[in-house]
Amino acid sequence: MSLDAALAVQLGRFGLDVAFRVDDGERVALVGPNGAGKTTVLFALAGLIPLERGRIELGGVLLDDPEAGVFVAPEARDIGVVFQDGRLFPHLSALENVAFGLRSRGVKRAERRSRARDWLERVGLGALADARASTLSGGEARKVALARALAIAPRALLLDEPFASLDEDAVIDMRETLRRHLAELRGPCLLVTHDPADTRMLGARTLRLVDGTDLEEMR
Amino acid sequence: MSLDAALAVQLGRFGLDVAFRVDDGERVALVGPNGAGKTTVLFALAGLIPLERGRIELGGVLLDDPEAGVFVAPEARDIGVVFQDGRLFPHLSALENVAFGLRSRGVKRAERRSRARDWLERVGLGALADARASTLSGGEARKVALARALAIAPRALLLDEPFASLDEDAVIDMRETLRRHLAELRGPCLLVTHDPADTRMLGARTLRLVDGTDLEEMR
Amino acid sequence: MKARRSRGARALPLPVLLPVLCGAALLGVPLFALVARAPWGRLATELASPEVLTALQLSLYCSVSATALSTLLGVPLAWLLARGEFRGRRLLRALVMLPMILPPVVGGVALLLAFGRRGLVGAWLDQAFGIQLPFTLAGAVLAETFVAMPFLVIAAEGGFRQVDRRLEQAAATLGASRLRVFARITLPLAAPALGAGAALCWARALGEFGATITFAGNLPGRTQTLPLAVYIALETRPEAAFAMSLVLLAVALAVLVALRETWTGR
Amino acid sequence: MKARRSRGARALPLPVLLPVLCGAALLGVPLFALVARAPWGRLATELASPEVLTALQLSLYCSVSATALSTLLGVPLAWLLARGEFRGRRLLRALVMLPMILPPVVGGVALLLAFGRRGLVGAWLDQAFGIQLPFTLAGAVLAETFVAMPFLVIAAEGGFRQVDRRLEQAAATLGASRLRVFARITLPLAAPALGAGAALCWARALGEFGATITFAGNLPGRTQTLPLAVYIALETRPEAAFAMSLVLLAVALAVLVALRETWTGR
Amino acid sequence: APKPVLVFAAASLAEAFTALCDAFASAHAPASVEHSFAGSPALVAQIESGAPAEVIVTADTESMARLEAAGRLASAPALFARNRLEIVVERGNPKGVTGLADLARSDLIVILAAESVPVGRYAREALNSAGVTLAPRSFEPNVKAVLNRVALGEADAGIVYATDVRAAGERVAGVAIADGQNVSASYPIALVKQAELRPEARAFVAFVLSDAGRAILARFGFLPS
Ligand SMILES: Nc1ncnc2c1ncn2[C@@H]1O[C@H](COP(=O)(O)OP(=O)(O)OP(=O)(O)O)[C@@H](O)[C@H]1O
Ligand SMILES: Nc1ncnc2c1ncn2[C@@H]1O[C@H](COP(=O)(O)OP(=O)(O)OP(=O)(O)O)[C@@H](O)[C@H]1O
Ligand SMILES: [Mg+2]
Ligand SMILES: [Mg+2]
Repeated sequence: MSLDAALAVQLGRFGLDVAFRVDDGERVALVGPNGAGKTTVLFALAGLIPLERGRIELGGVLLDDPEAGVFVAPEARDIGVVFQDGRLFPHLSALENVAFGLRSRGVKRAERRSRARDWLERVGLGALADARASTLSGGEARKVALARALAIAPRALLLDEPFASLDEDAVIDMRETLRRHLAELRGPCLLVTHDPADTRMLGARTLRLVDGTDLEEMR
Repeated sequence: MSLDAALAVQLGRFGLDVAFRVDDGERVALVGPNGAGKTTVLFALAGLIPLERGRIELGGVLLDDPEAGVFVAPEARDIGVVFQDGRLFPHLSALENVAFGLRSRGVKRAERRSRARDWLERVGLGALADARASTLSGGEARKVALARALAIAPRALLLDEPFASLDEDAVIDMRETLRRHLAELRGPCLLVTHDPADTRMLGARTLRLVDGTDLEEMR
Repeated sequence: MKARRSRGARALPLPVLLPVLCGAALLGVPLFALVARAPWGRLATELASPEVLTALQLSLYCSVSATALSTLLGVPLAWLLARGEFRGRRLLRALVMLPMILPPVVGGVALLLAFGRRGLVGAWLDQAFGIQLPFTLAGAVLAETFVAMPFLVIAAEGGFRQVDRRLEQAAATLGASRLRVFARITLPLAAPALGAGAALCWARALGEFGATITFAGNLPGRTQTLPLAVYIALETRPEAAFAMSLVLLAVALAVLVALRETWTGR
Repeated sequence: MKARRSRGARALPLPVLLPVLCGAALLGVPLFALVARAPWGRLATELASPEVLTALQLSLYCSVSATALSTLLGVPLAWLLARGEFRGRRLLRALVMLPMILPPVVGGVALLLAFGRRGLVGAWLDQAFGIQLPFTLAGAVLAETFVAMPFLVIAAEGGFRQVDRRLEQAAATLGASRLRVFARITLPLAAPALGAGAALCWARALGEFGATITFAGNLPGRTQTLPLAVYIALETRPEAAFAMSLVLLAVALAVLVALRETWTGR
Repeated sequence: APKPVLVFAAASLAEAFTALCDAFASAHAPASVEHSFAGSPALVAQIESGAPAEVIVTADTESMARLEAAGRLASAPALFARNRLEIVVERGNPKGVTGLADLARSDLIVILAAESVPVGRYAREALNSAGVTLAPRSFEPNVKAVLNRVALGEADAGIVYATDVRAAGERVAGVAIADGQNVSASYPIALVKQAELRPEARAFVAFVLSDAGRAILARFGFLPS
């Protein structure tokens, strides 16, 4: 399953216009200065910002193409996202947050809860399963967000600084967890990061975005 | 102006019980694993979580002492905070966010705006002064939050991972901006971070907090 | 992370205190005057009268049913107004508010024209199913719903709009359909506004009088709710009417105070 | 970062569509029936009659004044209910809602007992300042405020509660007093709910009838608002009453549709 | 010009009294009248609370008696008109109602006014004297509500005042009630106790009771008292 993207959108003062391709099972690190448009790229891919021009194709399926009048809604894309700003559901417990996505995949309640618990244990938060998300610390919330996105085993993964706010040990653990998960998973993975270590550890190809329009491969 | 703190609070499942002292003009890095209670420490100092036991004294003024029945409200403490989760006012522009705190300090409107603009330029966001905070990118928002806290030149500064989400160049710039600002400023500064580089660059003493109760000096 | 309640109450700033006192006086003094003038001796008598008790029961039954019906029909409407993207949304919202503005008796006549024996829909209901709404309890519920539902719709819509769309987006990327996003994210997060809307709707339905009496009629034991009984009694036995009004207020007060704060979103 | 509007409208899921249609029918069919039966020929005549025009002007004046007064007095009250920490808050909230439940004529009597010439406060107002409220325009505004303000208070409170406290905390650390936090953070962020509350309040005031006629009387050109004129016309010329109701609805519709969406928080 | 005389009158008399006020104003210039029409409970509450009304007109003798008992009147109530009951049916009388006895038919939806309003009491008296017992579907809050419901076809018959049937014109039909069974209603007028009793107020009451006033009332179907 490969990802083909040509993205052109205008958000008020900011214009994004880039094209790239991510092969099946490939990990790409998306880097670049603040405000370059990295998050906007992920949002366009996830369907949270419809394209103005260009097209998005994932595994041969057209997801967005304004010219052809095609737009697949976010909930139908099966693309997992870790948001830069977390976005845990504050009124749900950590466990319910992680289990949330499994429901739409038709997983039964007991199975959902056991899988979610499993994921919370993998990110080291087994003890906080029943804690309301609004009471979690910054780093804990980040881990739950990662678990929530990985738990649904989506066709593609978009991670926006997933390791920010994590303590040093946790960063190492999470990188390892992610690496192992990605090894099982096919499908492309796009990782936004400011830490070169992330790129190295995950063995990812690196794309550097500047000013919304300059996208270049780094070696 | 020195800070003397003995903090004991219970937040549901989590108990904090530590005591420490920060000297006049001293910078202290507060480190420790996720969920250790670092943010809780800052909240107690800022008056956002009242103490259950203990006391807080800043520059000889008692801020919180449940036994003595003293509690100074957050707005009267004159302690600047950069929140881990940003907390920009989404309906205001970047400039208005930075100018917000100056108003309570009796600074006139024109002066407020020019000082705020100045601060935005210092963090490299002069061009985004009129952008609504809700449209800023993660890193941009973080810079505005830092400018907002520094602009009021408070008696003490509490920074909760102020450099998270910043790109590599911006981290270096911001550290430098902060260092220069702190050099002018008296008063204690507490910085929560997971990056040893922050500690080094700011020449800070390091306190490591674990599990809400173990606080030890690191060398 | 949430802060807990701060120690010690703080005094209210004057620019708040002054209007609060004026507002409280404006609402409170008339109520107090009514209570002060109340025929306390009669209160017990009225409360013991089977007619009043029946009317009270009917009032509670109808207002609760009307609130339930309003919630069932109004919440989806509010969601459509808050999150739907279609032309004429503002017009739809304005239309939803019109029953609030219509003088209740005219509202009752409009209901008769629609759901009465000869009404647009009513004639068909009668012929096809033998359903007649006027002079029935169901008719009273319908009339109260007509008058009270707009309050729920508009209050709920305000609440839905205030919910952070970013969370709704996150739920969508997790594969949740729009309906599920609404049920699991928007709805619980808008609970305070929804609770307020339901309370407004219930209170309005409980006090409703004009549309109900015009559409459903006034038969003690069948369609006579307490406000109708009050209105009728006002003509000849104003003291009894005041006593019944106090009963109505007392019951409403008890219910509103007893509501768990979380239910009304508090 | 906010997402923009998605391209292309999506069909409504059935569990939403069905109640939406039922709800719209419940509210819409009676209105439609009223319009269909309207004496269109008379509409022009009524609109041209100076009495109706005066009543319309009075209605608009009173309802807007009542909304302004309710906002002034009600918003601080709502804030206190939402963010105050004191015993009896639930009781206060319930008390605020009582005027909604009181049958309007009884409400008018309560107002007379409080602010009438012989009333608790009214007697003092009369002697000390020579102020008499009954049978004056100010009295009509007062009566409408009494009935309509609770809607604003409760809706606004729901909105205030929904505002993210973390932002209020951030503002406090920047030295903002509680009042300033409210004015600059809470209030603008609760704009949708506040707009909804103001709209509800205005609509309720515009349609108010029972309390107004009882407290302020029914003096053409002085205190006779359009709903009062409708009430009298119902006694004598029902066709004219329907025509006037439609005038009221049309004006309300025009105002509600014309409101800038941002003002009502949209 | 002198301050207008403030007249409070029952809402059901709105049409006739608007005409009476206009006629008085043109006959007694520069005196004029201002009127406030409302339901009896509102009128009573208003006058009891010290309303500045100078003349009060009610649709029943009971409300007036209450005010008199409360010491709020400055003159004894005078009866200025009478009214008779009539059966109101749909236009064309499709159910063929001929008198009070028909109202007991089970194929009819009959409604009455509540007994707390005068017409309801009078209707009860009339039915009693006709020996008819019936189960009305609703006790309407006032006579116009009875009339409107019949006009809309929601009820088949009701008992109202003859003046109401007449005022409704084409919308309904009236069926007379036999003289022996009919009941007549009386309408009282009185001066309200105020600090100053103005001659204009007295003049208005006199005008209503005068032949000119009665002629106007007759136009609206009221019988002389
Ligand atoms: N709705 C909007 N309206 C106007 N400008 C916007 C909007 N959303 C984003 N922007 C601007 O677009 C630019 C790109 O934003 P984006 O969030 O994609 O940056 P980013 O590369 O993710 O940055 P960071 O590393 O700081 O997260 C920013 O300058 C931002 O201010
Ligand atoms: N309101 C609350 N109720 C219950 N537990 C809470 C509450 N607030 C915080 N906690 C818990 O207290 C612990 C400390 O939280 P705190 O935010 O201070 O951690 P932290 O050291 O800042 O962590 P991080 O590095 O992840 O930001 C966490 O385990 C958190 O789950
Ligand atoms: Mg970003
Ligand atoms: Mg923290």
